[in-house]
Amino acid sequence: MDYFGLYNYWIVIFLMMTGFYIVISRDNLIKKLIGLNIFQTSVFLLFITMGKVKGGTAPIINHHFDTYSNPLPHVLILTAIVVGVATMAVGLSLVVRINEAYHTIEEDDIHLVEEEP
Amino acid sequence: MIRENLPALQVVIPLMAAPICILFKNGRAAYGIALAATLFAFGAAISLLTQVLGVGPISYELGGWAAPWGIEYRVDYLSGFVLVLVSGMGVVVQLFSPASIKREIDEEKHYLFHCAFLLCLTGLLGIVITGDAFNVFVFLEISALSSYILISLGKHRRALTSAYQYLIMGTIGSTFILIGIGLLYMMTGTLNMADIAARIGPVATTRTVLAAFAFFTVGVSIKMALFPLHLWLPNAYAYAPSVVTAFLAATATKVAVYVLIRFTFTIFGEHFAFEETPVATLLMPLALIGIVVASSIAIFQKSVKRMLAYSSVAQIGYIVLGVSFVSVTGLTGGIVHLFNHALMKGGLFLAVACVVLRIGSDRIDDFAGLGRRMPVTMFAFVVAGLSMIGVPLTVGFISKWFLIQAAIEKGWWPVAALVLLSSLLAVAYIWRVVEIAYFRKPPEGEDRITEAPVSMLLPMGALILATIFFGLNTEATAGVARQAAEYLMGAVR
Amino acid sequence: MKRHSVLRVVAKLFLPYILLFALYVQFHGDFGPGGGFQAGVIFAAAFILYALIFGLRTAHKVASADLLRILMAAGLLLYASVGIVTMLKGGAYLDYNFLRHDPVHGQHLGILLVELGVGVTVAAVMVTIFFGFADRKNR
Amino acid sequence: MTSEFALIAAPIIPLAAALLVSLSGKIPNLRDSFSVLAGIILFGTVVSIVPDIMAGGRPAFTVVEVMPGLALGFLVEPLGMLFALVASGLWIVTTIYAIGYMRGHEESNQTRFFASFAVAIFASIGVAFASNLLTLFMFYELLTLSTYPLVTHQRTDEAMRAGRVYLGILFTTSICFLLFAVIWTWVITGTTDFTPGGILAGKAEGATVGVLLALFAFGTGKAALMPFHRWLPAAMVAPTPVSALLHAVAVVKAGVFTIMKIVVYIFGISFLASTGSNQWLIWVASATIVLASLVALTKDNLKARLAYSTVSQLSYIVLGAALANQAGVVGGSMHIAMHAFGKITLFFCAGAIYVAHHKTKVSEMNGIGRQMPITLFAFLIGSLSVIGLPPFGGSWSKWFITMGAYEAEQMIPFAILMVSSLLNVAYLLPIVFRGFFLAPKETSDDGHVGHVSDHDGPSPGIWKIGALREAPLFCVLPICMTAFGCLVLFFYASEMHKMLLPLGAP
Repeated sequence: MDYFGLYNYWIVIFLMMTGFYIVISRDNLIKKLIGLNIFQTSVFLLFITMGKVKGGTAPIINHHFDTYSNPLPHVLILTAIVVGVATMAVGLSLVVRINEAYHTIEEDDIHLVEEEP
Repeated sequence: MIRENLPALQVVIPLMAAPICILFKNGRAAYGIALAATLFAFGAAISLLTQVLGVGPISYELGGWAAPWGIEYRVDYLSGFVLVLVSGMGVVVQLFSPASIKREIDEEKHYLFHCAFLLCLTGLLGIVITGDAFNVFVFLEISALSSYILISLGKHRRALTSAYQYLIMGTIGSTFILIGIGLLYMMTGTLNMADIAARIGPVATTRTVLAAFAFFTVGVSIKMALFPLHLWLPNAYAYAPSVVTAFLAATATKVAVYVLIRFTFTIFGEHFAFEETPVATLLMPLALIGIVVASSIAIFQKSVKRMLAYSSVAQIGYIVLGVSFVSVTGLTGGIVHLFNHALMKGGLFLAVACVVLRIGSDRIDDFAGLGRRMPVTMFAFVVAGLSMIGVPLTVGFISKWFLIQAAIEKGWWPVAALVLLSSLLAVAYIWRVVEIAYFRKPPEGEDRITEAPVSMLLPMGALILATIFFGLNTEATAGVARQAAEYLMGAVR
Repeated sequence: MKRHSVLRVVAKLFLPYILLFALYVQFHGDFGPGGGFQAGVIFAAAFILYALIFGLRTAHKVASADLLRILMAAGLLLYASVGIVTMLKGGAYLDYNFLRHDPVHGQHLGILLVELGVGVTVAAVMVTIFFGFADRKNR
Repeated sequence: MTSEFALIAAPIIPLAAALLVSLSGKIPNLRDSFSVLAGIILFGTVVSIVPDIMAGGRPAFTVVEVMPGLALGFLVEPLGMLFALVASGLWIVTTIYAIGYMRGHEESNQTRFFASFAVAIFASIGVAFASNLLTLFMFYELLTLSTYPLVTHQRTDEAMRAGRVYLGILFTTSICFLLFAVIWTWVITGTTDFTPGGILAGKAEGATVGVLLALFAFGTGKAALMPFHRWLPAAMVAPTPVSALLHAVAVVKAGVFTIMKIVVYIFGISFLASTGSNQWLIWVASATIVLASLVALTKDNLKARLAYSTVSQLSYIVLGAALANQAGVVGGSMHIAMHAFGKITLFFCAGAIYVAHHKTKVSEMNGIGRQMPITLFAFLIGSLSVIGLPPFGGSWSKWFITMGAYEAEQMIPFAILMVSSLLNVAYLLPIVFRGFFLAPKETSDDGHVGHVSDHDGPSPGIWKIGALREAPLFCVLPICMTAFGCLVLFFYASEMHKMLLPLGAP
């Protein structure tokens, strides 16, 4: 099997797991969000990868070329990126307000604050 | 003209109303707009459902592009049914909201509340109506993002951490769904649900499709808070503003269940989903464990909202249980419970919202003596609570009837027994509140607590009446649900 | 930043071109790569650069929070109302063929308006997000 | 008035009464007259159906079809007719008694009490006239709910605990077993209608029948079959009119009625007898009869003793049903009425003694007959009827059940019935004996008992004629009526027998 030929997918999986690991393991709320972002971005790569056609160019009609990459995944990913940006904006603004309310963005410290009466 | 464009308008009207709310930047004007848009959505949903019942599923091509290329909006029995549920709950919650948010949300944020509410409604309606797999993801995120905002509007600072927690979990869930959709697209080259279903046959046994299904199932399980992926839910429900809790509890998780049903039955097909993969053997135990564990946890909660939140986790278990029977009766039970649970849980949360309005707390101990001070509210709580238990004359009974019937048909006695036993757990947690409200003496100096305003009692009363009405006349619920189930199971195609 | 003359000069020099490029990406979207999303972000980038160099107060003079709010809503409304107009003209939602007498012109006009709506909203939202974080300390 | 119209009116009357009672809460006299009036109208309505039933008519009425083939409907047949007659007839008496008791005892929340009472009767009428299992189940649960406020009427911790036991056992059994059995029956047969001859014949066989019967029998927690009888003694904390209603009229009778109805109209007695699945139920019922009687002997609290006596007597009816032959079924059904009159008399007396003298223990009853001769005489009549001695109603039903045991060749249950009657004598008659023949202990001349604390002073409305200290008139009158009823039933038993005979038809 040609495992190495599919190296894009290995990268996707590596990034995905990296991001996921960060989300789970980090205490810092901002770092969590960064992990989440990496996680989402890996999925964008997955989509882009599957849209690639070997030897194809950008999908703009031009009589010099007859093979084009699939444009649809790009369009989808554009939407997904927007979603990602929006998520990040909401997430970060929540963190800002958490910081204002608790004066910390470390999860453990927040728990400590909450346990106080 | 309106009639043939109704599927698009169903989503577009609430979507357009949201920026108009922003334009006005005024709580009252925003309320008027939001209410009008929600009412329109409700009317549209009812009209669509009647059309579907009359002439069969409706298809609408967005932008005039034919189905596999363009985005298709598709209303069949199930989606019509869920549309009515979601928009109907929207109307009830909107009617209920003014007095409640006045106390729980700052005045200058009211227009934002209405805007986020409309966006959330748009997202939920969009998920249900679209026939395009990627569109599901987009609408899922619209509704999710707006619900994070809605939750973070809560007064307590823990609302922020809850919203954050929900954001992390929710984003992971929807990204998983996105991966699933991507892998499906990879194998079939199309995003139209019907088209995927038609083309998935030859590649169904590939590892890619299996992976797609796995990612999708896990993602959607997070979204619908299936045990043990429910951890985000109790906090989010407990600290969100009361009306938001009522709306989300009644609709958001239900729509996630809709997505599960839609994907497993329409796209993957029940043969693939439940025979080729071990999903059935996984979903059912999780559902059952969820029912028992979450109900038990609910008994020990100090906050009524949290208690009801755990009860929601358990009730999701019932719905998923119905789905995992993979029989017409079971699926009917699941779909009916989806509707019924929305009614009764909405009613319960609205009742709690009334209480919070008057006493500013949802701790169980603070409910003491409310049976006398707020008789209408507590009566509503009791009726909806009885429905949760599954007492006859209420909708909860109808759901249980179908679920148990499905279990008996399959000969799965322990499942039937467990469903019945879990009703007793519901008795325990509901009755705890009732006892305190009716039998415990209120603390001194609480005489000024009065009944909630009529503007809140009426919508809540409507829900409670519906709980009883649909418990007696199941034509509109169980009838449509059975049609939807038969359609999904391919009995009539 | 008042003392960083180099930055101020370079920024002033760049800003028109960034804005121009944004407009190019916006209106060339019909024929080549581009469109409202990208254009909106580029436009917002120019504005954010301006705010970084010349200070928030000056930036607010150019675009007040109210203006941004209105633009945000207006862009989305423009998008949605194009769909409504096509409906009124007898087509499906967003079926641009019905915008003009012949479908080709209709498609042209339709995509232009829709992308304009997207561009305006994206730019306004991006700037609003920036302000949302940057203004936080002033409160 | 046609019997269909009467059938529709019957459930509405108590419901309307509940509404009127709660609206007129501020004017006690008006409120209480509403209660009594509704009772009389209801009884008249129910009686008006009787001739039709005797003539073989079966008036029916469907309210709403919940699901296809699953309706909410009413149908009158002899067994339901009997139960409705008992429930509505005794409602009048109990209401009158309750007015006297509640006022004499200055209880709080009387409006809620009478309203709940009316709702409970509504539920009982619904149970009696239910045309299918679903309807029956609905009203069964409504009955549980509507009596909960009555059981917890006093709002003390003890009442709350009792309320939990009450609700816990009745809900657990009905939801876990009864509902299960109902749905199972529906899945097997596709119907839940009560049909003469049963609906299970040919559809179920072997172990299924036995399991179903077990689910039905234990699921009907109100029948207080051991080991699910605990709720009944626990519910004794309620005011006495409630005990009278629960233990004689509505709740427990609804339980045994349900079992009887299911045996006759769901299983069909010939089918049940032919499968032999009823054997175990015969033994459980017999065991309950003896065990509960033995427990009753050990109880010093009068109401607790009567409660265990009720547990024992209810199993007579279950035994009659389990015998699954004509004599057993008819006898069991008759016992519903006979025991109702006997036991309600006993409870009324217990209540009257409490109102007049605040005595609850058997050991305190010495000499009470000298102060309350009417009450204690009625107590004697009730006891004799429960024991089953002529010329009182109880003798007939016991006679038929014993006949049934003999016909079914069940000699050990036959013997148990005999022994049980002796036990009844042993736990009931000593009370009468103490009351009439023993000298009062440590009481002063005016009948004041030393240790009662709260309600020490004489309650309002008590008769004082010389040494007599009877309960209020409103209490004594109903006692006389029911005691007289025990006697009357002995002579009218043949009418009842004639009406019930179709039940045993194969």
